[in-house]
Amino acid sequence: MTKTYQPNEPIWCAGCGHYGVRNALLAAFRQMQVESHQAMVLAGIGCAGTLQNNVSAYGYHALHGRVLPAATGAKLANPRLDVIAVGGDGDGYAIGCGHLIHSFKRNPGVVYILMNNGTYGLTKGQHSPTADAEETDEQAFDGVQLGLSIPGSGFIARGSSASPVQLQALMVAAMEHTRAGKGFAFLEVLSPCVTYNDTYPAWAGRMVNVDALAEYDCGDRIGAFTAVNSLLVENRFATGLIFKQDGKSPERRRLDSGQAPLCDLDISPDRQLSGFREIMAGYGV
Amino acid sequence: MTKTYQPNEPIWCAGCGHYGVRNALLAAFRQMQVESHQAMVLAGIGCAGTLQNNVSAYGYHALHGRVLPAATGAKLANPRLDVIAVGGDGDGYAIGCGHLIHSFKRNPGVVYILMNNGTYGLTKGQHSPTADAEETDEQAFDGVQLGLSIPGSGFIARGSSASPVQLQALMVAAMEHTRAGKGFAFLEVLSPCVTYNDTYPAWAGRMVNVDALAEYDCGDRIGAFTAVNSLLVENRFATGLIFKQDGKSPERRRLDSGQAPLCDLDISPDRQLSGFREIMAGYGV
Amino acid sequence: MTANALTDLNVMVAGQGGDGSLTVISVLAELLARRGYHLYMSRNVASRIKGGHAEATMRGSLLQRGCLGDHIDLLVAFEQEAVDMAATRMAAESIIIFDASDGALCRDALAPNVRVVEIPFGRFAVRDLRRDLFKNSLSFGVLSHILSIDEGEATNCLHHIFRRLPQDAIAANTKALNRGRQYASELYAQQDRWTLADAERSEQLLISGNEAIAFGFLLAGGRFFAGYPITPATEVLESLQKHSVRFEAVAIQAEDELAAANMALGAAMTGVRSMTATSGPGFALMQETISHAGSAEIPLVVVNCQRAGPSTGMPTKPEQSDIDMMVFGANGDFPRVVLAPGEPRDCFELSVQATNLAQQLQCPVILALDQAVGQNSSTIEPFDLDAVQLQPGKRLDASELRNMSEYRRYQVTADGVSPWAVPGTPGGESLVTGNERNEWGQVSSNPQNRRTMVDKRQRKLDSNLQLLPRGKSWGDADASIGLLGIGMQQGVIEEAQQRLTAAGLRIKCLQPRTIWPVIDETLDFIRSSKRVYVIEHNQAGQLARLLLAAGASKACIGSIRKYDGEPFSPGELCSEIQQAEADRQGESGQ
Amino acid sequence: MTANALTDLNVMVAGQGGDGSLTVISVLAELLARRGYHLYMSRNVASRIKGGHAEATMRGSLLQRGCLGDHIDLLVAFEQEAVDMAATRMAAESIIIFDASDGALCRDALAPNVRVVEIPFGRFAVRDLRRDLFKNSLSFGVLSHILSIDEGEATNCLHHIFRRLPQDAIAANTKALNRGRQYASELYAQQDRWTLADAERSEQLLISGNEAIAFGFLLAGGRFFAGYPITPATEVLESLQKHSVRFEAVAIQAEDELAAANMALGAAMTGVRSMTATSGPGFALMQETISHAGSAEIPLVVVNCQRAGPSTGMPTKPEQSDIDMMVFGANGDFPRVVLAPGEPRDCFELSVQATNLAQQLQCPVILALDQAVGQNSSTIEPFDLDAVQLQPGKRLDASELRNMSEYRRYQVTADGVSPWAVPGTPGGESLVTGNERNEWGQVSSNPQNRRTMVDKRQRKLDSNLQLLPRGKSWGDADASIGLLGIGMQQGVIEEAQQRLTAAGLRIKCLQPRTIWPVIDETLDFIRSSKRVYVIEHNQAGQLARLLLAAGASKACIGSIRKYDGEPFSPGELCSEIQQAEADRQGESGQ
Ligand SMILES: Cc1ncc(C[n+]2csc(CCOP(=O)(O)OP(=O)(O)O)c2C)c(N)n1
Ligand SMILES: Cc1ncc(C[n+]2csc(CCOP(=O)(O)OP(=O)(O)O)c2C)c(N)n1
Ligand code: SF4
Ligand code: SF4
Ligand SMILES: [Mg+2]
Ligand SMILES: [Mg+2]
Repeated sequence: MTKTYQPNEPIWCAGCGHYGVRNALLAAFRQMQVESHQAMVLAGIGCAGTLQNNVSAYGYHALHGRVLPAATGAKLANPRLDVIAVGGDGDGYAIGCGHLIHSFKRNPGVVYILMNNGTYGLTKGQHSPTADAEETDEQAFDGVQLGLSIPGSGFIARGSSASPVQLQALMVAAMEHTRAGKGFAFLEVLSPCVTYNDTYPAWAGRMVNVDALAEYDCGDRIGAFTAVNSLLVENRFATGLIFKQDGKSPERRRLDSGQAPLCDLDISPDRQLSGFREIMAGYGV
Repeated sequence: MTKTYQPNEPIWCAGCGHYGVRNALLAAFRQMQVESHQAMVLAGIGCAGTLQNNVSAYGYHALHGRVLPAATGAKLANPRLDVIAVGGDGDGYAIGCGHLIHSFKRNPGVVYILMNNGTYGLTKGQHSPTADAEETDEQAFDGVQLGLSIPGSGFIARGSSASPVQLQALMVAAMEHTRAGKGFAFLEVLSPCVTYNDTYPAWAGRMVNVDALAEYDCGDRIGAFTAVNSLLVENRFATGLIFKQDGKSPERRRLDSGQAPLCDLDISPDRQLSGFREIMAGYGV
Repeated sequence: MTANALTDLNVMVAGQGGDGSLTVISVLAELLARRGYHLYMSRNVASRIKGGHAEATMRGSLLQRGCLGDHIDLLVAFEQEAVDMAATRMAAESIIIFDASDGALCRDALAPNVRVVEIPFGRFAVRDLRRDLFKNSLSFGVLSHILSIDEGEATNCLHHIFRRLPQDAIAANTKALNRGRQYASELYAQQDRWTLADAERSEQLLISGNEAIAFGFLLAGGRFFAGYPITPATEVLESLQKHSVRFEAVAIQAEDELAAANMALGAAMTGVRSMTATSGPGFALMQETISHAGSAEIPLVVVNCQRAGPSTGMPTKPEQSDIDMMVFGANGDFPRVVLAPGEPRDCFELSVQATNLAQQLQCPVILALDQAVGQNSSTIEPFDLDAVQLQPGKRLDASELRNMSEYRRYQVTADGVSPWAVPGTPGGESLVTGNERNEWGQVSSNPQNRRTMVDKRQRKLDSNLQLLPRGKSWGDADASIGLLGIGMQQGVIEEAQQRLTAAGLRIKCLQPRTIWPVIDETLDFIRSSKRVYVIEHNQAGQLARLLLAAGASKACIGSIRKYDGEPFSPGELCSEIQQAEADRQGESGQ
Repeated sequence: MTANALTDLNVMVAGQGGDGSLTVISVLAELLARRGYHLYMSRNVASRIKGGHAEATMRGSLLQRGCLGDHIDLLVAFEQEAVDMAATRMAAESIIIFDASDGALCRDALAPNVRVVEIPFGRFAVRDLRRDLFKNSLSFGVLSHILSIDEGEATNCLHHIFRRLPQDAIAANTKALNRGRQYASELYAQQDRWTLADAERSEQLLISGNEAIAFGFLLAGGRFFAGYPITPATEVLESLQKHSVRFEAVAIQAEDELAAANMALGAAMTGVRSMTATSGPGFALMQETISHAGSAEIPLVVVNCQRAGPSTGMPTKPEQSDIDMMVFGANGDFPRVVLAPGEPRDCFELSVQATNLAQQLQCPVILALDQAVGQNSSTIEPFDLDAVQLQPGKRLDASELRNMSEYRRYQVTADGVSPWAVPGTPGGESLVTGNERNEWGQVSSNPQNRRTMVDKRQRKLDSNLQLLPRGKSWGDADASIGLLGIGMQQGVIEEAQQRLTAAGLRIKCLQPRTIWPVIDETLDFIRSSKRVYVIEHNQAGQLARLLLAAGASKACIGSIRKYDGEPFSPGELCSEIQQAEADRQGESGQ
C-alpha cells in the first residue's frame, strides 16, 4: 500500500459540536462502505472547514464561501466520486449564500453538510447570519426554509451534533440521494460552538424531529414550509428529513444521454480529428 | 436654477418591458411628490441597469450585482433619501443573489425594483436564473418565493410592465413602506425582453393578481408561500402585494434611539474631543 | 487608391443596430475571399441594445494584414450619423453609398474629393419588395456594380451566404441585388468603377480570437469550461457551448465569476483540463481564486479578454490596461504565467500551450487578449491540427502509485513540480489546500517548511522557462531601433514597420507572447537596441513599466500609448514613431 | 544581559491557547510601564481555536523600540513544547520558569547556560487554590521575585489589572501571587536576581496598529464602516463597533467583502466618510470595487492588513506580499494612493490623512498594514488630538450650488478634482457611474472625451502630490548606504541601523509612508545613495521591483527579503546587511 497522509486529530475546542459531525460522517462512510479514494471531501473556511483534515479521503480546502462551486465542478467532472462539501454557517449563509441558492437550482450530486453554530468560530465569535435575533436586531436566517423556496430543490434535512444516530442516518440518506443521481442533498447540522456561542442548553429543548411525526409528509413542499415556518416563529427547529423530491442531477443527465464521465474521456486530439476538422471547416471561407 | 444633467431618452429596444417600469416609476414619483434631489436611484448593470439615466434624481450606476449593498450604505447614511435600487434578473438573482438574501434580512429602507425578463438582455440573450425550465434543464428561480423564506422580510410584491396601473400602485406602496421606516421593499416586475426572450405572449395569461382575491391575506407568510408555490407549479405567477409585515429598518432604529442621520453629524473633531480623550485614556498605561 | 486592381480595400457598412450591416459585409467578404483577398473584420457597436450606431468594417488585402487600414475607401451608410462619424476617416477619392430614404446627405463634414452615390434604398426596398430589410441586398448590388463584379459572381456570393434561407427569401434578395445593380448603373458612371484583383484563392479560415481560443482549448483536451457572460469575452463561452456536446465536454454558465472560476478549479482537481474566461471586471473578481490556484497548485487556464477600463469602462472598446492586474494582481507571491496572443492563429496556438502549461506547472495560466484580438475576425491558414500535442505533466496513474512507497501531494522536487494523482486513484488520498502546508498537504506554519514551500512553488517557473512560448520577431535584426508590442498591436506594428522601413528607417520588431515571467528573449531584444518603443493601449504604460521592473534600462525605453478606445492605425503609429525619433534627434542636437 | 538595572528585557509567556498567558504579560506590562519602560508586544497563536501553542512576547526597554529583541531573556513556559519552540531564541544566561506539573523539563534543546526554575504551578494552583487558572498569578509571583520587585509593587500592579474582577477573585489571585513569591524565594538564589530600572514614567498609550487605525478614522470624521471579519484585520471592525455608538457612527458587519466595500461606497456617495478593512483574500475580492471607486470617483478608504499569502496562506503571520496587488491590482488605469504606516502612531496619523485624502482626491486610498503593524501593540506618547484637521475637499453645499449656473459632477478642472454635491442637495442631481462618461455623468465612448476623462482622473494624483505624506528618514544623511523598508520593517531597521552605525558603518534610512505613487522623496533617497537595501517581507521583492518600475537604477538596489512568517530580528537584519556588504566588497575586489 502506498503510504499517504494520515488524518490529523481535530483541532477543535473540547466539546465543540463539530466533533459530532465528524464522527457521524466517519460512521456514515463506514455504513456506506465509502472507499477513501472514491470520496472527495471539500471544505470551506472556518472551524467547520477543517473537517477534511480529519477524514481519510481526497480532501480539499476551498476558499471561504466557494466550496459549493468547487464541489460542483468536481462532481460534474467525476460523477463516480462521493462528493461531500462541508462548511460553517458563515461560509455557507453569509459569503457563500449565493452559491447555495444556485446549487439547489443546478442540483449537482453533492452532499452539503453545513455546520450551523450561529457564530464565526474561527475568527473568534462574530455574529453569523443565524445568530440570535435579539443580539443582532435582525431575524436569524434559516437555511432549511431557504432551500424549500428554491424550485427544484430535492433533499433538505437538518440534524444535530447532539443526536448522532439521527445525524448518521441523515448523512446516509443524503449520500444515497446523490448516488442515485437525484442531485443536491443539503444537510444542516446544529453544531454548537462551545467557546463563542454555547447554544447546547438553548437549543436542547427546541428541536422537533419531523421524522417522528406520523402525519408529516416530506414530499410536500408547502407542508414542509408550513411546518418549518410554524416552528420557527415559535423559536423551534424542525429536524429530520424535511423535504425530499426526486430530481435528476446534471451529471446523471449527461451519463443517461450516453456521455462518458469527463474524467474518463480520451482527450488525445487524434482521437477526434474528424470532429475538429468539421468545426474548422465551419470557419472556412 | 442650477442647470444639471438632462435625463437621456432610454436606449432600450422598441417594445422592451423596461419602458413600462420607467414610466410607472416616473408616475409613482409624481404621485408621491418625490423631489428629484431627494431621490437616489441606484442601478445594477444590464439593460435594466440603465434606468437611472432616464430619471431626474441622484443616479448611480453600481457594479454588476452590487446595487443592494450600495443602496444600503446610502440609506443608512442619509435616511431622508428615497433610495430606489433597480436592476435585472441576472444582476439580482445570479451574481447579486447573496446580497438580496441579506437585504431581506438586514431590512434597510430601500425599494428594490427587479426587472425580470428571464434573460441577460445586455449581453445578448444568455439564460438568466428565471429562464424557462425546458431550456436550461433547471427549474426557474422565483424571487418572490425566496423572499418569503427569509425571516424578517417585510414587503414582497410582483408587478408587470404590462399592467401599469397596478405597477405604479405597488411602487407607491413600496415607497410608503420604506418611508414609514418599516424597511426593505422588494418589487419584482415581469418585464419582457422583446429582443432575446419575448415572453409577452407566454406570460400574458399566466398572471394571477392576489390583490383581487377576496380571501387572500398578505399578512400571512405561510398562506402567501402556499399561494405562490401552488401557482408556480402550475406555471403561473402570483402578482400584486404578496406579503407585508411591519418591521423596523436599521436606519429608523438609529433615529428612534435619538441618533442623528450620519450625513448630518458635525464631524469636526473638536466637537467631540472629550469623547476622544476618554477613548484614548482607555489605552493608557 | 488607384482605379486599377485594388490591392487593399477598406469597406465600412454603418447604420442603426439591427439594420443588417453585417449581411452586406458578409457577402462582400465571401466575394473578396473568392478573389484571393485576405480579410480583417471589425465591428464597432455602441454599448446599447437594438438601435444605436453600429458599424462593421472590413479590410480586404492581397497581403495578410492584422489591422484595419488608415482610411475607409467605401462606406455604405444607412443614415446621416454614420457618415458624420466616418467623415474624418474617409480616404481621398473614396466613395459613400448613402441611403437617402430620409432625405439627401448633408456632406458638410466631408472632404470635397469624397464621392457620394445617393439612393433611397430603404424606400425602394419597401416600395419594390415590401420589406425594409432588402435594402441590404440592394446596397450590395450597388457595391458590386462599383467594384465591377459581374452579375453571376455577385449572385453566387449572395446565394452562398443566404444558402440556409428558404427559396422565396433567396429569390427576393436576388431581386433586390439586381435592382441595386440597375440603380447603380443608372447613377454611377461606368468609367469610375473600381476593379478587384483576381489572386489565387487558398484555403482560409475566417475566425475571431475568442473562437480560436475556444477551439484551441478543445484541441488541447480541455473538457470543462465555466464562465459568466461579459463583453467582450462571451464568445469563448458561447463557442464552447456550441461545440461541447460533440466532444462530450461541459461548458457551463455559472451564477457569477466566483462560481465559474471555482467550478473550474473543482473540475481541474479531478484531472480534467479546465478553463474560464472573462473580461476586466470579472477578472478582478477572480483574483482571490487565481491566488488560490497558485497556492494550492491547481492547473487552471483563465482568459482575460480586456476592454477599456477602469471598472465598467467602455465594454465594447479594446484596451490593454489589465496587464498590471494579470501580472501583479491577487494576494501573495505565487507562480503564474501570462501569455498574450496577437491574432487568431496565435490565440489557437497559445490556447493549446496554456492548457498544456497549466498541467505541466500546476499553476494558473492567464491568456491575455484584448477586445480587438478577441472579437475581430481575420482570415488565416487552417490550423495544423496534427501538430497539436498534449503534455500530460506529472500525472500519476493507479499503477504508478501502487509502485510508490509514499505519495505526497506537495512533494518537494528539483523543478518544484510535484507528481500528482487525481481523486478516484487508490493511494493518492491527499490534502489540497490554499493554506501553507507540509508535503503531505497538512497545514503548517513552521518557518523552515514555509521557506521550502515558497521556494518550491517559485521553482516551478524558474526551472521551466524553456516551456514558455517565445515571441515573434521580424524586421531588421541588426537595427538599433526596436518596436515592441503585444496583442492587437502586432498587426499595426507589422504594417508600420514595413512603411517605416520603406521610408528608410531600420527597425526590428518583437511581439512577446510570454509577458510573465519576462523572459530573456524580451530583455535581450531591449538590451541589443539603442531604443525600444513599447506600444500599448493604456494610460500608464503598463507594459513599459513591467519591462523596467524586470530590469530593462530606463534610458532605452520609449513609451507610445493610446487610451481612447480606438486602435492605432498603421499611419498613426508611423507618425508617432517618426515624431518620437525627431524629438530624440532634436534633444541630442541641443 | 547584565545583572544590573535592565535596560532591555524580552519576556515570553507561552503555553496552550487558553492558558491565560496574556494575563501574565499584562501584569508585567503594567509593572514595566510604571518603571518608565517602553513596551512592544506581540502574540503568536497557532491557526487553531482553543488550545494549540500560543505565546505572548513583550519587550520592555528604556529606549523606544519597534520590534522584539534578538533573544528571549525570560520565558514562562506552561508546557514542554513552549520551551522546545523557544529554545534557539533563548539568550545566554536567560531564565526559564517552567510549569513542571506534568513532569520535569527535558532541556535537550537548551544551551547549557540557560537557567531553569521548575515549579509545578498548575498542580500547586489546583492544590492550594482549587483552580488551574491561578497558575498565572503564581507564575507572576515567581517572575516578580526574580526581577526583585517588592511585594507592594507587585500586588499593586496585579490589583490594577484585575480591578474589574470581583473582590474574592482579586483576593485569590493575590494569594497566588504571594505563594509564587514564596516558592521563588525558596528555589531561586537571592544573588541571581535581576533588577529593573526606575526611569521617569511618562504618559503612554499601549495600542495596536489596528486600534489606532480605527481611532484615527473616527477623529478624521469617519462615520461609516463596513467590514467582514478576517484575521489579522478584524480588530478594526471590532474597535469601531465598540466606539461607534458614542459617535453615532455605523460599524456594520456585512455578509462578505463585496457587500462591505460596496456599502462603504454607497455611504461615501452621501458625503459620509467611509472605510472598509480586510486582509489579502478579502482585498483580492474587493479589487473590482476599488477600480470602480477609482472610475466613479468615490472617496473610499480601504485597509489591507496583510498576512502571509498566497491565498489563505498563514493567516496569523505577517507578510508584505500584497504590495503588488495594492499598487497594481484591479482592472484598468485609475488613480489611487497607497500609504504604509510603520507603528501605531503612524497608523493613527495616516488613517487621518487617508480619510482626508480620499475626500480631497475622490479616489480610493489604501492603508497598507501588515500583521505585525496591525496586531502588535506598543507604547507611544498620547496622540495630539488637537492637531487633527479635517480637509473637506471640494464639497459644494446647497447655497454654493444655488449660485452656480451649471453643475457637472465630472467637471474637468485644472487639478482633475471636480467639485461635488451629495444627494439631498437641490441642483446637484447627477449621474455617478463606473462607465466612461462626459462631464454630466452621461455614458460616452467618444474617443476625445475618453482621453479628456482619463487625463482628468490621472491629474488628480499628478497635481496633488504635495498632499501625500512624506516618509521618515534618519541616520547619517550623507551616508552612501541606505536602508529602505515599510511597515513592520521600520522598527527593525531603526535598531539595526543603530547597531551598524555603532559598528562603524555609515548608514541612512528611509521609511516611505506613501508607497504609491512613488514620490520624489523615495527616488531621491535612492539616487543620492551608492546602494540601497530594500528590506521587505515577501519572496518576490515586490517593493524593490516597484522602485525599479518607478525608475530607480537596478545597480543601486539590493534586495533583502524574508518570507517565513517570522519578522526580522535586529541582529538578523544586521548580519544580512553585513553579509551583503561583504559580498559586494568581495565582488569588487575580484
Ligand atoms: C475571503 C475571506 N474572508 C474572510 C475570511 C476569514 N474567515 C475565516 S473563517 C470565517 C468564518 C467562519 O465562520 P463559519 O463559517 O461559521 O465557521 P465556524 O468557524 O463557525 O465553524 C471567516 C470570516 C477568509 N478566510 N476569507
Ligand atoms: C462582474 C461583471 N460580470 C459580467 C458583466 C457583464 N454583464 C453586464 S449586464 C449582464 C447581465 C444583464 O442581465 P440582467 O441583469 O438580467 O439585465 P437585463 O439586461 O436583462 O435587463 C452581464 C452579465 C459585468 N458587467 N460585470
Ligand atoms: S471556536 Fe467554536 S466552532 Fe471553533 S472549534 Fe472552538 S467550539 Fe468549535
Ligand atoms: S435587449 Fe431586451 S432587455 Fe435589453 S433593451 Fe432590448 S428588449 Fe429590453
Ligand atoms: Mg459558524
Ligand atoms: Mg434580464
